[in-house]
Amino acid sequence: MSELKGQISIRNVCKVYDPEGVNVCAVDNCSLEIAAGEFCMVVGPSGCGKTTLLNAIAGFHGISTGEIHLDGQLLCSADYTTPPAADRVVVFQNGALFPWYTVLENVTFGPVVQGVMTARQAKRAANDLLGELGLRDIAQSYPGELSSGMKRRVEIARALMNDPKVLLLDEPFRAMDALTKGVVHEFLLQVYDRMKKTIFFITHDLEEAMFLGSKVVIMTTRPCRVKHVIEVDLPRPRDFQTRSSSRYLQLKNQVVKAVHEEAKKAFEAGERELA
Amino acid sequence: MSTGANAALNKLRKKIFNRTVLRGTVSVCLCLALWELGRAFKLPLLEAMPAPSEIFGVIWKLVVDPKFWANWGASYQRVLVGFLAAQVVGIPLGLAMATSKAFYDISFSAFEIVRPIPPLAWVPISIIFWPTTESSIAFVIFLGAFFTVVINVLGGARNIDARFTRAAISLGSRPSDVFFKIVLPATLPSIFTGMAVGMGITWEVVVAAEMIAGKSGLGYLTWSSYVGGNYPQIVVGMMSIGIAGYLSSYAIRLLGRVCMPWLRIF
Amino acid sequence: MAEATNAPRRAEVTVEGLTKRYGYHPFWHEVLADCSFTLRDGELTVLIGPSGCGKSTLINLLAGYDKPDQGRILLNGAPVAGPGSDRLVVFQETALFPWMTTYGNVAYGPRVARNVPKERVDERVQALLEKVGLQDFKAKYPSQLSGGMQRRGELARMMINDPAVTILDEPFRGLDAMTRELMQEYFVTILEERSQTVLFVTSEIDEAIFLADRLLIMSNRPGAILKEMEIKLPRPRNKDMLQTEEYLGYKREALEVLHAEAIKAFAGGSKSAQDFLEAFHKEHVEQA
Amino acid sequence: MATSITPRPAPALPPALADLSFGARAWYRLRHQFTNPESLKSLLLGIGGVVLLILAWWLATELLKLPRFEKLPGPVAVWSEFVSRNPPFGTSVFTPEYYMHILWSTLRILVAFGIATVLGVPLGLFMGWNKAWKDYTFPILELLRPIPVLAWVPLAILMWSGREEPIIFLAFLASFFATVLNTLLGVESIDEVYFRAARCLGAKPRHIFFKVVVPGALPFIFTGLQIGMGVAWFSLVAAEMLSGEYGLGYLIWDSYVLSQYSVIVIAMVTLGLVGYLCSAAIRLVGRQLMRWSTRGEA
Repeated sequence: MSELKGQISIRNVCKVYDPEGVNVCAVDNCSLEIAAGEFCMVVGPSGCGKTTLLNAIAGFHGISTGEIHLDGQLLCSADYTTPPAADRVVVFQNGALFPWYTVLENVTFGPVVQGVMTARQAKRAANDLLGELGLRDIAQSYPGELSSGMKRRVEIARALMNDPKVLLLDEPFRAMDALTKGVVHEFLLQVYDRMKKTIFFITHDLEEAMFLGSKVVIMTTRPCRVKHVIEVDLPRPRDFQTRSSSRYLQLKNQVVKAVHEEAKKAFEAGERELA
Repeated sequence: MSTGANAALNKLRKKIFNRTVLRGTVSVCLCLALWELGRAFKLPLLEAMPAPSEIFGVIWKLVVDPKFWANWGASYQRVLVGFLAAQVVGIPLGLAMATSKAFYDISFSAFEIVRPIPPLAWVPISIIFWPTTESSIAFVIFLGAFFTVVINVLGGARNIDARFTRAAISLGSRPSDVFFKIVLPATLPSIFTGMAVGMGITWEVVVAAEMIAGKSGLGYLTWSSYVGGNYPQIVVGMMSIGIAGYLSSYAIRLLGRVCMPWLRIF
Repeated sequence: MAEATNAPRRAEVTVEGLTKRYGYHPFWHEVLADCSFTLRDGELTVLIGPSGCGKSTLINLLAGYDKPDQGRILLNGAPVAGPGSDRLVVFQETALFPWMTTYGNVAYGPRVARNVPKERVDERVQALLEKVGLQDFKAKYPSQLSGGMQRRGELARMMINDPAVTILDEPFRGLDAMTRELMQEYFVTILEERSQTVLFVTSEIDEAIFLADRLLIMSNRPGAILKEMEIKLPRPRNKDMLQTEEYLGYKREALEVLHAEAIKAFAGGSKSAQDFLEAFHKEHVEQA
Repeated sequence: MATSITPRPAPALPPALADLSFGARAWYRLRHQFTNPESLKSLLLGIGGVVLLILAWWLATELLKLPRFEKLPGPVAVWSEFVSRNPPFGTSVFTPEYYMHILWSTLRILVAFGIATVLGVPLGLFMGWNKAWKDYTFPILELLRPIPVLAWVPLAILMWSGREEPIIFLAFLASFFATVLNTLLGVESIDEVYFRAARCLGAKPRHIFFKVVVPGALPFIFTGLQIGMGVAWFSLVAAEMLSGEYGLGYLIWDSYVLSQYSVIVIAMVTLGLVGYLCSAAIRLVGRQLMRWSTRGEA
């Protein structure tokens, strides 16, 4: 593999929302370096502002102060935002496969609209990719006909089809039960081992973070700030056995307590906010 | 001054002076100008229409004329009678159809056969049947709102999440509790939807009925202006109908907010 | 304690040869076929099975909302005729009445029972709201509460009626992972404290073993009880137990049975069974 | 350790009944309808309800001749007119006039509804897609919408010189508002996430319009078309009653003026039937175009 792309550096980013004249600080002075080809997990309680950060990288909205760079190029700063493009593809929380297209049409969507491939080329390439990922059988199905695990896999395939520098995943496995999650995790790990993309993965599930990531970034609750960064030095390729290795358990014990505390705080803060 | 008041003022200012409002004002003004010029420059379609400037003159004359307001009163009275009758008959009927399967079976097919007939097609039959014009107009208005009300109430009451009724039964409710504390509040949103849609149809029917057979009311005013050649007054009549209809729907929305506090917040 | 009732109520539910079909010949779906089991007095029984296997149908029959085609349900030896306030269902997601405040929801049971004086009702509702930590939210409507708070509201509404048998139908469905975990711990403390007859229905194996005194594994359509397992993890339970060898043993045993069922479910066209099958394949077949 | 990500092959579908033909299913369904006591009961009750309605009508108008009801045409009179080869009032299944009226009304509806769809759907789509478009057009729409379509009658007659144009204009107007507003609602109901997904896959505005906005709004568009069809018939009847030479609305009014009361009922029932068929046709087209939503549920 040639040199890796997709190095992200987030420098002193703040994001302030201004709904009805009341300033709400979603992200506060957040700095983070993600090396090219790194599998970076961002963990924090839901609603803590992680998604704001991801949206800024994706280009869905701007930031108030600070800068975000991708491979040395400015992605966004206080007065500039690069619009969304196919070098940073997002996989969304509840899935965003177009329900009105078949799996094949969904996967070819990117290259065709960008004009980098003709429809026929895209179809061939998509068939190859689907075959490689073991999804060929369902190419003609509509998303509504697939199980939730399958849908996420297709969505990851749709993102990969664009050969992005960075994959942005926004709690993609949120609504799944533990067993289904396990399968999709392995799928993602194998995709990562094969393609070595930079992955920015948001989750609130610590187990998931430890199992998948090379680096786990733990965020504080609102305003969102980096609390801990843990390097997960478990060997790759990983599989289910990794979860029972002593190193894994050791690392886990190390962080569970700190995070659980933060989670409880967020949970209670959330309830207080509602009161 | 206090910051709270300042913030509120800011909020208000933002609400009034923003791009959306500006654009809306621009386009409405442009349309008015086009309309005005259409008459002067004899543009197709617009040529025959009375221009806004002519209309303003008529408005001032009408606003001070008590006969004009009597027409408002007449239309509102018809709407109210027909509409209320439709609610009084329609809501219980819809609820009865939703709660009793036997009654639903026996009445629904007959209901569905009659429903697709447009309400105005009933006008002649209604005139033949009822002794006075007024009562026949009221009957057609009633029909217009009635079908919508029944369909909405029925749909709402049949689609209540079974978990609610079942939870209520588990918690020890009697059938009357289930009806008054569960079915009724759960159907309320649909009842109000039905009322809002029914109100729209009611005004359509009132206008048509007054044009065809009326001796007073805003529809009659509009039609008689046409017959009498007072064209600007037609537009004033239309505007009055529009405003009157809007006020009625607004009243229903307001009532809905009062009756359904749990939908108010989110 | 608010619900200091006189003597602990005994409740044992026996289900014998329950069969239920929907649709019409030959297109009927046999949802339950000859399903038999017992809910023992004071025990927390967890029922687990692949999705769409007829768990909800079984609950409807137990609660009396529906009538079986064959078989019978006995509560303390007497057949169950219809819905009654001795059995209470806590539904999937939440069934708090959206048009009533939290207070109104919790007070609903005693209010419709009409045999408790108003002050007494108020006192009990207050106490229970405090117990589940919703005292500050009693004037809020359910849509204003977070998912976890809604579940606790349900719990309070259940406890005020103090049913002899409580049936919980996947109550944590739709919660995110963290809230779900907190709720599991919360429910287990409350249920342990009450020690009444409880049937907890779920499709999550970890949740099932964590909560259960006894685990019933249900087969795919038509549903029947395939296996009963006694879960002998010590009480009070905590999440650390999910790491023990004992727990893993239980999980393995249950998964074997579920796997065979999922194959059948998948063959029957169930989408979610596919996920399960793959998961099982990864975790167990390849491990061997 | 296997490294392939291939899912296990799907076992063949065994349910014995899955491959029964459509005809066989329909036959079983029909048989069930007549053999199952529950469904038989509701079927019979349904038929009973209709019979009861007609019976009450007959009793009130023709047998008992109740006061006021005696003036209304009864079912026997209507039926004998309807199937007579030589009808006294000139309208039956055997007279060409009957079909002329239906044809005229249907043609007017088709023209009005067609124009409303061709103009209304794109306008609604643009309004939902582009904020500026909506800002400029929506206020005008909102100002005109509360005015009942039938209040436009005099103005329509003034604006259009011919006899046909005002009638078609009124039907068009009714259907237009319903179409535009529902289409707009449809676009606004599309989950924001689809727009974001399309953008980060590199879609340009025109792709977003044709590949996200249009298919995403389709369910609402068809709801709008259904409502539009209903209100088009509604205002057509009124317009035909006020001015017209042919058409079912005209037939109703003309028969009233000529005191040929049984024809009124024939026209009313025909109107209901034709209107119902039009809505059914739209539903059918909608289902064909949105197969992705029905197939997903299977």
